[in-house]
Amino acid sequence: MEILMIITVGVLVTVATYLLLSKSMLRVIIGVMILSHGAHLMLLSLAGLKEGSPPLLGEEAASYADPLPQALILTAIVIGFGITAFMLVLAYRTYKAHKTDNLDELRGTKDD
Amino acid sequence: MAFQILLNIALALIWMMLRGTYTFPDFVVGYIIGLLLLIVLRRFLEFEFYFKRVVAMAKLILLFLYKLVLSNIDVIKIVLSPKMDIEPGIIAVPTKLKSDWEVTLLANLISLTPGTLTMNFSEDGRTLYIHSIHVPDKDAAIKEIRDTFEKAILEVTN
Amino acid sequence: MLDIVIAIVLGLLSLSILICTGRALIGPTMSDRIVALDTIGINLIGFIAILMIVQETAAYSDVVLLIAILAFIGSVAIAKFLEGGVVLDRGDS
Amino acid sequence: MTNLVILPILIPLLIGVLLIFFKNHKSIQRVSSVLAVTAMIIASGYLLYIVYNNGIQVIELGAWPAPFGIVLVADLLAASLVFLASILALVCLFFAYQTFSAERERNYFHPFFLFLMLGVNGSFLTGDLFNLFVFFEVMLISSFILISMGAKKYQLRESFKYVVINTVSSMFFIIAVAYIYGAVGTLNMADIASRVGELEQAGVLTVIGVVFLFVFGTKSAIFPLYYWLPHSYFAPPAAIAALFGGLLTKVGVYTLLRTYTLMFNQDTAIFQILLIIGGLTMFIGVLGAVSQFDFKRILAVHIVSQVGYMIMGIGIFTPLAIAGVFFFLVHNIVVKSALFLYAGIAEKITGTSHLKEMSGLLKTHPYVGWLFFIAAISLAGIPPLSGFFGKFALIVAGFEAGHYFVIAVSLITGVLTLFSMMKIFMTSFWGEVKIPNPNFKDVKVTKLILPTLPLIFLTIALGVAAEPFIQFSLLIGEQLMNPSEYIDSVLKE
Amino acid sequence: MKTRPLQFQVVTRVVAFIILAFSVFLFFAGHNNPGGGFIGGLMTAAALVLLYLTFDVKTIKKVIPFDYAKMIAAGLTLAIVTGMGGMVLGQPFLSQYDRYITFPFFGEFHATTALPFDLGIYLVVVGFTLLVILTIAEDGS
Amino acid sequence: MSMLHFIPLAPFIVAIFIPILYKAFRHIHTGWFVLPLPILLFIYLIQYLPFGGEPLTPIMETIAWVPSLGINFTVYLDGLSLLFALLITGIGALVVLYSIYYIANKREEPLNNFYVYLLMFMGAMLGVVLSDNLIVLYVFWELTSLASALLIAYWFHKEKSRYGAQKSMLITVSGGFAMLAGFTLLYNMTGTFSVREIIASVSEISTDMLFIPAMILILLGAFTKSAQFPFHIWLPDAMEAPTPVSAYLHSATMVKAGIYLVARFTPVFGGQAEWFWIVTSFGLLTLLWGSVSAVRQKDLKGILAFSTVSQLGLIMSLLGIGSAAYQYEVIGGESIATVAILAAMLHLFNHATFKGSLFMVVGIIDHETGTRDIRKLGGLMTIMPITFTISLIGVASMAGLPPFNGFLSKEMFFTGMLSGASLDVFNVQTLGFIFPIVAWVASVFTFLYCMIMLFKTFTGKHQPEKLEKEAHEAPFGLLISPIILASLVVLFGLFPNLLAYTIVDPAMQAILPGLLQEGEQFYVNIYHWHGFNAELFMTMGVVFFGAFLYVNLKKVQETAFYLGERDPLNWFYDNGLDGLITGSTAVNNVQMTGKLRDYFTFMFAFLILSVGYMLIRTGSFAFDIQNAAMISPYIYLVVAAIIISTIALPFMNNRITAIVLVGVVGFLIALLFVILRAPDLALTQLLVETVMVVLLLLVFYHLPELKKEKFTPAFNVSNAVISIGVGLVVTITGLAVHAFSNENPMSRISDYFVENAYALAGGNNIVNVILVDFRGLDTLLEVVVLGIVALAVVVLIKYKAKEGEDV
Amino acid sequence: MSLIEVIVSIFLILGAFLSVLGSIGIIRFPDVYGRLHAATKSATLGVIFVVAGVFLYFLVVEGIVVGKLLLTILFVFLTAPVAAFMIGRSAYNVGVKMWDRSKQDDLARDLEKMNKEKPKKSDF
Ligand code: NA
Ligand code: NA
Repeated sequence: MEILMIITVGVLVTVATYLLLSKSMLRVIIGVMILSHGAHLMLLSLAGLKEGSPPLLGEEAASYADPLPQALILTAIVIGFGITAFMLVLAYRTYKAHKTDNLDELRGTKDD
Repeated sequence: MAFQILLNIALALIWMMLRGTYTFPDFVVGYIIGLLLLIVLRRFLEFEFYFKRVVAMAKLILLFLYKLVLSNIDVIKIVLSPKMDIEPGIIAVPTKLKSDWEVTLLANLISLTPGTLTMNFSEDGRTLYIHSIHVPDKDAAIKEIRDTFEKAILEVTN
Repeated sequence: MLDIVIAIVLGLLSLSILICTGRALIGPTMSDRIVALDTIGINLIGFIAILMIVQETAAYSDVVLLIAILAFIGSVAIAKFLEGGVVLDRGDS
Repeated sequence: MTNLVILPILIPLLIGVLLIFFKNHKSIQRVSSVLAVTAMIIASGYLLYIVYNNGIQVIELGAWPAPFGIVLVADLLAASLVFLASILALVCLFFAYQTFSAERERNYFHPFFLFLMLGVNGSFLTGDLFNLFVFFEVMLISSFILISMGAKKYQLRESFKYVVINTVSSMFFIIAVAYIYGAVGTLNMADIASRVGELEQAGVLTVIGVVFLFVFGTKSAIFPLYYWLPHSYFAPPAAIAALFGGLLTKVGVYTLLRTYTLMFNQDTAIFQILLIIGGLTMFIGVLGAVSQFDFKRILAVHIVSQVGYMIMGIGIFTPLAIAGVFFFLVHNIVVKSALFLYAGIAEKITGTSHLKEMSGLLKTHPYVGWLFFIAAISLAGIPPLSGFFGKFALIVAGFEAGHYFVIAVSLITGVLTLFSMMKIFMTSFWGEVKIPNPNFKDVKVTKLILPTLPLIFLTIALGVAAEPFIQFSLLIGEQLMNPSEYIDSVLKE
Repeated sequence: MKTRPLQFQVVTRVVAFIILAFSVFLFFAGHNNPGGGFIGGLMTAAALVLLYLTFDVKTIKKVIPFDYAKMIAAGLTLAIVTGMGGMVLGQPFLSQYDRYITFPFFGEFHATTALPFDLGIYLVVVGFTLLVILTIAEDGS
Repeated sequence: MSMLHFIPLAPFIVAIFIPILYKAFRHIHTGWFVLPLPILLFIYLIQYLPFGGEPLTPIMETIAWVPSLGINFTVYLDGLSLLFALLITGIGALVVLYSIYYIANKREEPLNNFYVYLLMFMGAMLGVVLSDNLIVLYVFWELTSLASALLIAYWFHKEKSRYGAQKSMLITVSGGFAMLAGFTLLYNMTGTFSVREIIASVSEISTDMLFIPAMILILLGAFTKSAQFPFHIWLPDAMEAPTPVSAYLHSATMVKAGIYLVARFTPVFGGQAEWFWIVTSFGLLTLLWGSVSAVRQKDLKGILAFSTVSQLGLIMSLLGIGSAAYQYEVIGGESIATVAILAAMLHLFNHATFKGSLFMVVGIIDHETGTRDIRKLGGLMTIMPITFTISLIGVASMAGLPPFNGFLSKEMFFTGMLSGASLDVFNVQTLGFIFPIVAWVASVFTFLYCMIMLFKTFTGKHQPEKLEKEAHEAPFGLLISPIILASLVVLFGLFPNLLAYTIVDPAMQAILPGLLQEGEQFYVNIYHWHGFNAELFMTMGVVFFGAFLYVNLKKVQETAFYLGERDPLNWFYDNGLDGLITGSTAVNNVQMTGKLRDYFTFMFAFLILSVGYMLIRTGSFAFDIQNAAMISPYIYLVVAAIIISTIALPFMNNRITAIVLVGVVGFLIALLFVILRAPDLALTQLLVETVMVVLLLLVFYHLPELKKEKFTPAFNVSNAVISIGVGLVVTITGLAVHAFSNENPMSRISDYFVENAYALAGGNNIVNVILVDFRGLDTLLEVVVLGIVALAVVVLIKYKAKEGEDV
Repeated sequence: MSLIEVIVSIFLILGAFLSVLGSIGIIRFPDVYGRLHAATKSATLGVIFVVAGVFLYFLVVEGIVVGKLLLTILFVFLTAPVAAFMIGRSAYNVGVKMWDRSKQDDLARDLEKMNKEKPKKSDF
């Protein structure tokens, strides 16, 4: 199971990287989002995916899934959410100011 | 006002369902929460309600279920038929129903039943535009709706 | 016995999701994609509900309801967006 | 004082939040900010005093024992950096008051500023790897908005790149945390260190160490991960640029310092990589500075070069080298910020930051000129200013460890640094008087200079009276090279 | 001719209540079941977003006249002050206290400082989501 | 702190008050406030001279400065440092006096700056010669460079001044850095920065691998400072400085710091063949190049500059040859090599006197006529008789004519070269014969430029129309200093032995310690008449051929070497700087393209290479399927769906489709969270994803449709390679960590949470308990992030700064 | 296998079957409006069956009343038609063409009529 997940992470990271290398701001942002999925999944997988109940003590199970990475991922998701939101707005403002979403055209000129 | 109380009770019940415990304290907590929500959003509640037509409602539900089964069989037939031998179209259906609630109920029911799908409303909300999957005869289709759902709803509300 | 049924049902639901994914990818119009997406959401509800039986926990009931809610909001939002790009009307014009 | 360690974090947090309520009250915002930062200085100064006398201070947040809860750890390094950061914050704040429009202050500048300090101080103090990620994010998001607020075309364009690159690096931070947690099952840095110690030279740990190099290397702007820096640090006003240029990359360097002295200190291969990167960073960075003809740009690119020295010092990895890194770090925080402030003053006077459009400032504004000059030659490592001793300690340590080549590179870099600093002085301060801003005489320079004076004082004091600071740095070098003290204080063994 | 999404508007009124109730539930369920301040807050935000989707921004502003920036500040203040509670007693920042309080009629209630802390988070999340969405929406084109 | 410490610090202390005095007493020339200091210091230093014939006992005083790094402010006064200190203060006093009349007290003259720089230089230079600690020496060394640059650019509105300042600074500071490295290497070998202690441990370190590198690095410092070939190019451009500065720094003192350093280190490196050859040959080369180049100059100061270069080379070469003394026994204070050191010290002193006076004279000419161009000058002999007389004395001394002091040291220089050629160590027999030849040729050219200087200025036709001012004799104040120096030239020419045991012998003892028995002195007897020896014939030849060349000056100056106006070596400097800027711009342009894609390419390449390298190096590849949990088939389906929809993303050319697909991936990840038993995560992911889609839609309505990206095939390949590379590196490391953790199972801190969530924190949802309790700080900060973002969005959208606002 | 398991199984299979059929409809119908029919009816009913089955399972086998499942059913009933309505309406407004064999379009007729009666404001 872990191996399957780690390979999935690999695919996510690969595609994310590919998107990060593109010209369009939207694609880049999507790349960041996909990369964050990969990162979260990696954290979950490497913590060990032992068979067990969700980490709810009410379930009174013999074993529980590792709750710590879940908490960490939750924090990471929230932070990623915030940052991505900011990035979106920044892209939006940048587009409005520059009239392009093509990063190749956002290189900047010598004189500014 | 009556509806608001009813809605409040309904919210309390929903609360209990959410909690998965069905005790009186839970009901009271749910009722209080519902009350708070209603206070916050009271401006939406510009409607009235008549609680007496329960029987009519039951009839309506039965009708609906019946139609639902029929509609599904209908769709299945079309979906699985090798050739799609249908003539779709949009028809305008004026309704006698008065409140937005009734019209909405009608629209929902229409959408969930055979071959028809509410697609739009006129500005006054009293004409429904319905996409029908197979309209060989437009007037028959309109009549069908009027005789079944609209009538049943009118029975509930009047 | 129930295990087998569940396996079959999960398979069927997966198949259903897969078909819808196909439509979501083919399009051709945006509306088609939203229809497909909405349906995927609806199927997902069933899928997770069944996982509750598999993992013998009621903990996912929240997830089930949540997906129903979000699928609705999502579909409506995209539909509104399609119409004019204005997801939220300002109400002052 | 159980909670002393958290005060440098709590003060800016609480005041920053409360100031959101007072969006439109400029004087309340100003007074509160100054009070908050002053309180930070007092708290961190006292903390440093306590740490110096009583040893490493640890707070277990929520009273949960380490390594389970989050701990904040103040050792000499962390405490002194927090102290310094707070001082710098006050300087920049006063400078900002002289240069900022009311409009900017009304747009939550003060909360953002305080949150940035919260992130910086937290990054220095935390003893938990994931918590470090979180503090980083607080710091980054504050920096994102501070750098882009105003929304000029240039700002937006460069901020976008800045944000994306740093965010991607943060994602790899999570991946790196995943690796570490997967390998050793803990997040507490002291606990990681002790567990890594038990495992002895496991190759995987070294690999993870390199992943961290990518992450922290991006934050600290090493070659070839520095691309986000030069253009984006050009964007914000001087007070912000000074704070960023002085402080932010140093947080990255701090983490590298912490990481490689505490956790990944076993495999020398990493240190070789650090040496190579250090050399490349300082050289490529200074080439950037050589090629530019803009006041702020030269300073911005130059940050990279200076980071290279520090990376080299970590790569040398002896107590003296680490002491040198610390001294250099402190020096650089002081001097770099000062330089950015002078760039701001020059821009305020002339209305431009392009070197070729202004000249003769030494004639019209001799004090600005000479203060800049002191900072500039200090940056170039001319004795007896602070820039010399950090570099000197690194050279001695580097030769002792036999790293002749990289030291040679560092000396050549020193020459080029001098060249680029002289370029500014020659073309803008010397020469016939030429100032594009016709009203330059109305600019009240004294008020602008005043906040910078503490920094100039520091760079002179750190050089002329170097001994106590050097002793202190050596103490830090010893403390970092013997992490058992840190580990024992945290894990209470 | 103008058309009107009548069905949508009417159903939303009902559905919004369900969602809001659900969000409150999720918030309280947090400590023992999936949920908590963050999830509850987002759910509330989702319900509000649905209202904004259905009706126009101006109408909703009349109904829910919140200053979301202040809501965020209030949430943060609440969370921080809760965390500081223990400091008065010489405990480290963020030390928690909990106690079982028996109310007449309602029965035992588990009062814990985690609750106000979580409430702070809830407020921030709601404020965040709506402030961001509304700010962008209002900017328009 | 002793009085000796006070000597180098005193000028700095005075300098602090100069700006105040300048402001307070505008009508008084600031120089008057400065003048007493060098005089007092000079008088104070004089008393250390061994007038009674008793050998000078070195004095050493220490105060700790940065003892942790081995840096102590140790003042060491021996013959060598005393000689230099006297020059610095003595000439310093004269220069200050001269400057008072040279630079008028006018409103636009920033005299405060001038004297602050000058005092800074004086202190620094005294520091250099009085420091025993190498780092302290270095500190002062760099300060002299700094002061020099500032003085050169005193009139900084002039382009040439700035150029000269930059050039001198770059070259001398670079040399300083090299020297610092050399010092540090010595420290590495000996563990001390004290010259005394290093000399004491020479025998242990001379075989060290780093010994020769240290020597070369230190020589780099000395050569750059003392304008040795090919680093001399800064000195002519330094002539943009006001003439008092040229007289003081660029002829009498600062440029001799390199000489001082070589002399100081002779006891350390003196026994080495490398030292002998490098110092001697660079000295001779400089001597030759300087004298030959001086003939090219049309500017009087230019001639003097190259003359200085040449004379510095002369002294340097003598020190080189003299270093061979360590190979010989010294009998009766004399050996074949010591005479070279003797000559060096004597000439050092003599040069300071005659060159100082000449610079001042040139300053006077410039001051009174408005030009220094020999093509415009002429016939000044009658108009400026006193000036002419001083010039005559100076030039004659420089040309090596009797009875002036220059003649004495010139003769002794020939002696030194001849004896150098006859040494039988270091394979001197192979090339040693060149030494006297070069010396002689250089002397011929020296004679030539001396004639040019004197005759082109003072004889010939006076052309007032070419001058900016009407020429007349200088005011008396301006003449005092050159007269004093010229008198010294005459005095020491006639009575050279006044210097012998007071100045020269103590200096020699400092340069060659350990060669003498206790109580012995070097044999120093300086006299004019040596008999008809080789030296005398050489001098006669110089005069003859020099005169011959002057007669044929036109032809000489038409040779290829003289066609260019500037020293050909400047080409390397100028093009080097241009190349540096072009090159660094090129390097910069390759990387700082402004394209995010390029940045990421570099960054990811680094990631792949570094992590990949470390994976291979540590052999960490591992793949462990043993402990893997069982996988149900539907999980494969979900994973397949995730992978397919993810891979489809880059191919989406419709923004809405792309956004929707992002939502799909997010929902599927949430599903995976359900499967992996993380309900809280699933809920969060779902909610976040939905809000995110709404945000994306809100924002991207305004952004244009996605375009199919057109890259060149090469780019496509590189993008693909980098993406796959990053994916692989991340995956392989993940797998390795997984396998590692199975092999080395460690307890996880989360066990504690499972055990204590309810007991200690009263919650059943462990994840939530961790969030609000065990790791409450994370959560608090995470919402802080959200709060900041929300405010940031508001600011970003609503606040637009005006142009030029908020610097 | 107990009776309840059989009943649950029937619910589940029926639901899954309907879901698949709905999806097939989404693929097979020629235009978006037709596909909406399939989605709103079959898929919705399908999922309701599945959730009801799961509800029954927990109710009887585990003895838990998972009210949220009932709430889900209610919610889907309420919102599925609305979602379909919104999608259809927007598709029409955007101008997504109906299948070429469609006969009738009253909406287009009415829209045109109204527009003729009330000239646009901008014409004034
Ligand atoms: Na300029
Ligand atoms: Na002439």
